[in-house]
Amino acid sequence: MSEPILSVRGLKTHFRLRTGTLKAVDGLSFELQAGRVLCIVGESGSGKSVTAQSIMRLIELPGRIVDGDISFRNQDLLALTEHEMEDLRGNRIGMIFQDPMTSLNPVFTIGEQIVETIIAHTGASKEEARARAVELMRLVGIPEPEGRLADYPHQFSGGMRQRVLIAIAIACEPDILIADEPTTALDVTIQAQILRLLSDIQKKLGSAMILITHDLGVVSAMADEVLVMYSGRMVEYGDVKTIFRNPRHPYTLGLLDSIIKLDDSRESELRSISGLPPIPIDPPPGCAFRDRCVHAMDICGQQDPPWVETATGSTAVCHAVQAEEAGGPGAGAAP
Amino acid sequence: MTRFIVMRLLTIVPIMFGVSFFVFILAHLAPGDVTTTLTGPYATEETREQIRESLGLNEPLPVQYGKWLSHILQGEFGKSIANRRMVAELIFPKFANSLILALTSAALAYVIGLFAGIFAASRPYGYFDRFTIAGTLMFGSIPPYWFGLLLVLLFSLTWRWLPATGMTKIVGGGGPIDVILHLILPTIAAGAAPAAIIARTVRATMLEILSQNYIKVARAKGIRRGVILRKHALRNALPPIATICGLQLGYLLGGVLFVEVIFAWPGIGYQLWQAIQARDIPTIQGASLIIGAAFVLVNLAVDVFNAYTDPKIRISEGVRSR
Amino acid sequence: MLRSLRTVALAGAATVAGAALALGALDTKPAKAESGGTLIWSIPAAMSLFDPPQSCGWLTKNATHMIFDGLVELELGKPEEGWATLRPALAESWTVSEDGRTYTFNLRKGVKFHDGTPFNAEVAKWNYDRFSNPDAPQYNSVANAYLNFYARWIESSRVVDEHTFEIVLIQPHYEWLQIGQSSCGQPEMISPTAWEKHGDQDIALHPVGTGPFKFVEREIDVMVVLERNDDYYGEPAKLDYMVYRQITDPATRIAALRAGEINMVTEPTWDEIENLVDEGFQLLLQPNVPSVWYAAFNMNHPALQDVRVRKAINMAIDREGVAREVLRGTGKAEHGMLSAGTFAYDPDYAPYPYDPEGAKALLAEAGYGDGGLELTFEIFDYGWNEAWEKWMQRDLKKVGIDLKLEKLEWMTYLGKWLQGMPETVAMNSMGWGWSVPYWTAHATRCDHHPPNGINGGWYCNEKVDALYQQAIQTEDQAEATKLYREANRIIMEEDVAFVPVFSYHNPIVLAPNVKGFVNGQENWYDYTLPWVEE
Amino acid sequence: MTDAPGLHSQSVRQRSAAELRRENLHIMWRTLTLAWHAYAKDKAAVGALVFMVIVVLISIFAPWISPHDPTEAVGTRGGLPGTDGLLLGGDMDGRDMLSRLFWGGRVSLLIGVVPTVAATFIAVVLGLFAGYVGGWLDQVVMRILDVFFAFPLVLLAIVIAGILDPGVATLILSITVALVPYIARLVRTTTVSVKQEPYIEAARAGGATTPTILARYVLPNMLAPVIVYSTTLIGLMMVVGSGLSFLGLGIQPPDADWGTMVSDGRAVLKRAPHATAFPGFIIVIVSLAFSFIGDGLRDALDPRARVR
Repeated sequence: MSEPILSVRGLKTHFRLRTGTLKAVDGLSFELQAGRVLCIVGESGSGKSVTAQSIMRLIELPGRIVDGDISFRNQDLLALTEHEMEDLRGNRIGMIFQDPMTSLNPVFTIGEQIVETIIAHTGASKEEARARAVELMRLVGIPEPEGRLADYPHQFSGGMRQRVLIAIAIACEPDILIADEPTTALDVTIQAQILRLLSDIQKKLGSAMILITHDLGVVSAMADEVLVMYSGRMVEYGDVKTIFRNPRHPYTLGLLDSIIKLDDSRESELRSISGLPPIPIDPPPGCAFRDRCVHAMDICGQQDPPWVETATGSTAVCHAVQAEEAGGPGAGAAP
Repeated sequence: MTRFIVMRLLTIVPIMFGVSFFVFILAHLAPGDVTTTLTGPYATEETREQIRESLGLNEPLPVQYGKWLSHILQGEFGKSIANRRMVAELIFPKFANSLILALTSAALAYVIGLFAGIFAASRPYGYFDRFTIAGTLMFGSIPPYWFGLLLVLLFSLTWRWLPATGMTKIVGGGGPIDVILHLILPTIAAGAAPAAIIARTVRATMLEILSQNYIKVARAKGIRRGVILRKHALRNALPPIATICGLQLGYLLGGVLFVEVIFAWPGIGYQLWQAIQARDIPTIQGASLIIGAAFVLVNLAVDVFNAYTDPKIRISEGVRSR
Repeated sequence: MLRSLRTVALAGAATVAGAALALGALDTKPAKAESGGTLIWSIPAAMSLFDPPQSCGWLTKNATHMIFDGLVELELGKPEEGWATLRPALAESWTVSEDGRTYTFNLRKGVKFHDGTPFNAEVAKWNYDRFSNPDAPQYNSVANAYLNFYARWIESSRVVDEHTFEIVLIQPHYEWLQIGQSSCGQPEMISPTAWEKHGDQDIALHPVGTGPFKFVEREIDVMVVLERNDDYYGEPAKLDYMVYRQITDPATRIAALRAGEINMVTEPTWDEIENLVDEGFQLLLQPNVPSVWYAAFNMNHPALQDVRVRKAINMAIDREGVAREVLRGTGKAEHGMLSAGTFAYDPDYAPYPYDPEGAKALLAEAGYGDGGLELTFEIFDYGWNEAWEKWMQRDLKKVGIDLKLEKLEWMTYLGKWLQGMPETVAMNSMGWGWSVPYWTAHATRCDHHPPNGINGGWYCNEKVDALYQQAIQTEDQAEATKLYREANRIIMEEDVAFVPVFSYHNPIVLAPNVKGFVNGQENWYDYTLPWVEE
Repeated sequence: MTDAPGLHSQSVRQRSAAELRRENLHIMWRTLTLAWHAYAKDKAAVGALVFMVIVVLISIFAPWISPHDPTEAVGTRGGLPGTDGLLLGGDMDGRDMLSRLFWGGRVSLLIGVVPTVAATFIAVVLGLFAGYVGGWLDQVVMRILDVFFAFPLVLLAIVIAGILDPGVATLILSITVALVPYIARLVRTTTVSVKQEPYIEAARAGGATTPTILARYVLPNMLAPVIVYSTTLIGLMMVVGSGLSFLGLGIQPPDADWGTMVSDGRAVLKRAPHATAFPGFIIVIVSLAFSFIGDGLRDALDPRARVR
């Protein structure tokens, strides 16, 4: 494989709250190849969005990236000045957020908000930027774009707004497109349209994409690689086919069960994950999933789980998987 | 937009009506009787009664109110009972004096409040922010009559830089420069609390707005931090900022009584206070009404401004598209 | 002149256009001789109307008696004399008839009002008719009300010739002429021509008199400016201008004085006096002020019906303590209602030396041995932080009386005060007096119960009334003094109707460059005497 | 924590009133416990609370712990701290500063807290209905408040002080009246914005009645900013109250609150600066404490601030 366009190593993003340190992302590593789609999956609060924002360096106090490195085209993003980073954002890395209703500034016109990005990064004239904006709006499927440049966000529906946001994110044909649950807030019918649009654009531009979602259906449709997160940590990472066919981590397994169950309508084995994920404020050592895990062992509460390169080619972070790979007792995760 | 302004202008009518009504009621409810100063301690009840009669104070309140209102509507404020001056002649110059002080104090409060608030919000929980919070609390809770005196003690008495009282020098004064010199200390004293309040509001509003999604989007677009602050955030913070600024200006226009007392500034607040003390009903009513009107007008201006800056209202008619 | 200056100040500041127009207009000449300058006094409250018979109050009198003259006036330039006596003003001389009823005034010739019109007997009668003759066209019922205490004695007046004016009283009254030297209602002469011109209402805005100062301008609740009348018939004033600047806040007044923005302050607190004197300011005191600060008992109050309680309260007050601690040399303990500014005053009269034990014993006799007596004391908001009333509160607490101070804003207070005390109120406070001893009658006469007078404590003793009646008909002051002292003794020792506490020596603090100022035996001063070196 | 309460609305409809009440109580209790836990982790807020508890205790027990009678002159007038055995010196009448500060807290806290609480209560009711019901009622209520905004407070205070007897009660009443419009406006604005939140719509769609929506969804979401605002007002009100006393409308001698002590001390500013400095300092510290408490409360009451 060629050199990854983005590689994240040991990323830790912590929030120092009055109530303690929230370890929103605590040791995350992955790579993204050009033109590929990486899906990050996990429940709310598992640190997916924080990961995305860490890559963009959008984390604000009291949050801070405390450790790790993020390299984009062999460039250490964490070493860049804020100005250099600003030049990169929206230019080489574009981002789409989950709530289109609140992601547009209500007091500026749609046109102004697209044009602004173009001018900031290309130094184009107003007219050029405007022309480009029209082109972009057409590209993302907004009808009669010329007439709608002067409209304000409140005159747009949710789906249309998300299209505008996509237009903004791809305005400079970025190398990486990060989409943070881009369809969560939309109607189901619109969701499919937007995902198709994203997929089309990603292919057209040849960008790499990080798609954050909790919808495994989306993952199976879009992803090349999958990264499963739980409580700020990676639990499993690998090729989408591998993971879907052969999930190793008990959590991934649970996640997949909950959709497979619908497909199979197998009512015999209702395996949903009981309980709630812990909020990782000053978490104790050990595996965060252990309280909900059917395979929990004593060691899970004592030591952080190890990274295990599984035989199937994925990476799982689990004592049980390690034991299993080593052929020891207590293995029983696989069907 | 025009429709909005017209509608808003129409709401002034009931407000001013309400203000006039309450002013009237309270002025007449106030205990103590103007005839005690008008006739002195040896007057017989007959004489007092006669005076009340001649001033129309014996008529039923609704009749008095009706008469007063119809005079006001004709621009007639009546005559001061206590000193025989025409009320208009008495209060308009005082209001002008208050206006001068209010405008300088408001300007000071706006500049300090806005800059401190924005800067504090741009680096939340930093040193400057903490400093600002402490400062706003302190200036918000310093009794103004003490603060004013402290300023006088330092700047007028110890260092002898600035005059301590009044609006002009009594002997040989009165030029613009003289007035400006006399303005400085009262301006600081009157502007301190509004500055603190504005700073606090601006900071809170900016923090709230900076946590909005569209700010994050703007950052993700690669817009420079300063531009985000100045353009995206500030523009959205304008309505609440304008509202608080308007409120403070209205409060200052009402004559900051304590500052006017401490600096012997001949303003409308002090005039009203004196009129209240003399139970000079026409003056009380006139001064209260002008203060109320100023407040209402400032509020109107703020509302129109906010409507103008809010595309939802501005675009509500006309362009409403597709 | 000055008026234009002030207008320019406003316009200038508002437009920041008209530059230094203002300066130089009031170019006071460099002081060579002992004259000139501008005296600026910070007055603590608003002045009343500038129409003498309709005006009321010490403050206002300070300005009006400079603009206007009466037939006679108080001699306020001789502070060494015990009390202020009358001296000629518009009347060069006067005589009182044998029966004490007819006063004949020989008027000064060639006197002109500030508007140039002459003063004569016709004018004098016109002015007296304005407040005493209901049939006169210029009659003003308010003026009559104010001057009631003076006008009620007048039977008739007439013009004898151009320069002779005669007033006949309904009964002999040897203090009548000096009673007119009160501040609330002033029988001083205004110009009938000005009155014709401006009308009975607006004349107050256009004061035209014959006095040593002319009215320049009055900015309501801000200041009053007078300038010297160079055509004054008497000894002309030395000051060029007299300015009364209203500064309500006591601390601000002192600041303004220190900053040199005013040069005269009255009623400073003891603390400020000591500092100011240290800093080189002049302090003038006047021990013979014709007023006493007192609390009046409500004779209708259930607990106060017992004279022992009233007496005990008088014994429980440490008056010397008030003089020493509250007034700090700016006042003196008083035990009677006769003030030091009157001829009947007895400086040695002290029936109530501080005696808390005696007071306790008396209270025990009256049934309050274990305390439990709760009394309401209505007081008014005044510049010195209610210091002496608080002192009373403390002293009474020591003998088991819980004195509740009820502080009221002045106008509310005045309204209540004039109505007399309801049974729920035990005492109220006041500081007042005239330069004649007859004043006490106003606070004690049976026929002066509200609403017909200011006897708000409902005191009544016909024996006392008879003594007053006799006193005013006695020409010999030594004889009258005996009568007044007897009345005072009955009021204070037999009936115990008041708690006189102290007299205030009207401290005046002046800038070092104010010269020749005299703190006369009144609450208003003779501004023709001082000058300001500049 | 972040899931909207509206998600529960489906089931709300089917419960009986009693169950609902019980459930409400339970939710309230749980919210309170959670809030307290969140609050307890904020050191500054806890410190401020402890400080205020001490201040309140001192005020309550002032009669027993004051070294001297606060109305009795026990030292030199304006004596500096340390003289005459007085820790904080004497005031301009020679009364013990320390004892007066102890006693002054009673009145100061009263005129700071009571009007604020009362006005908040009234304003919440007014603002909530105006903001939620909207339309005609909203217009009327807000315009009436506008009238009060435009109104000189002093006039109001004098009239109230004249009709009633002057004193602390009067002071409290006039400040309360003056405060209502300010808080009501905030309540109304917040209510209007909360009203537009999707979970309100969901609750309404789920058949929840207006009182339920107001009590269960609008009120809790609106309360946090209002409580924070009100808490910061307390310090300010202690000053406003003293201002009215300064005008002769409030506290009756020889009682004093801290603000009046500052005002009275002006007379001896040069000789005895401590007479104004100590009470002034206390006012600032107490307002600071209230502000910290307000911050802590916001964090505790606002779930977003708690977890974000």
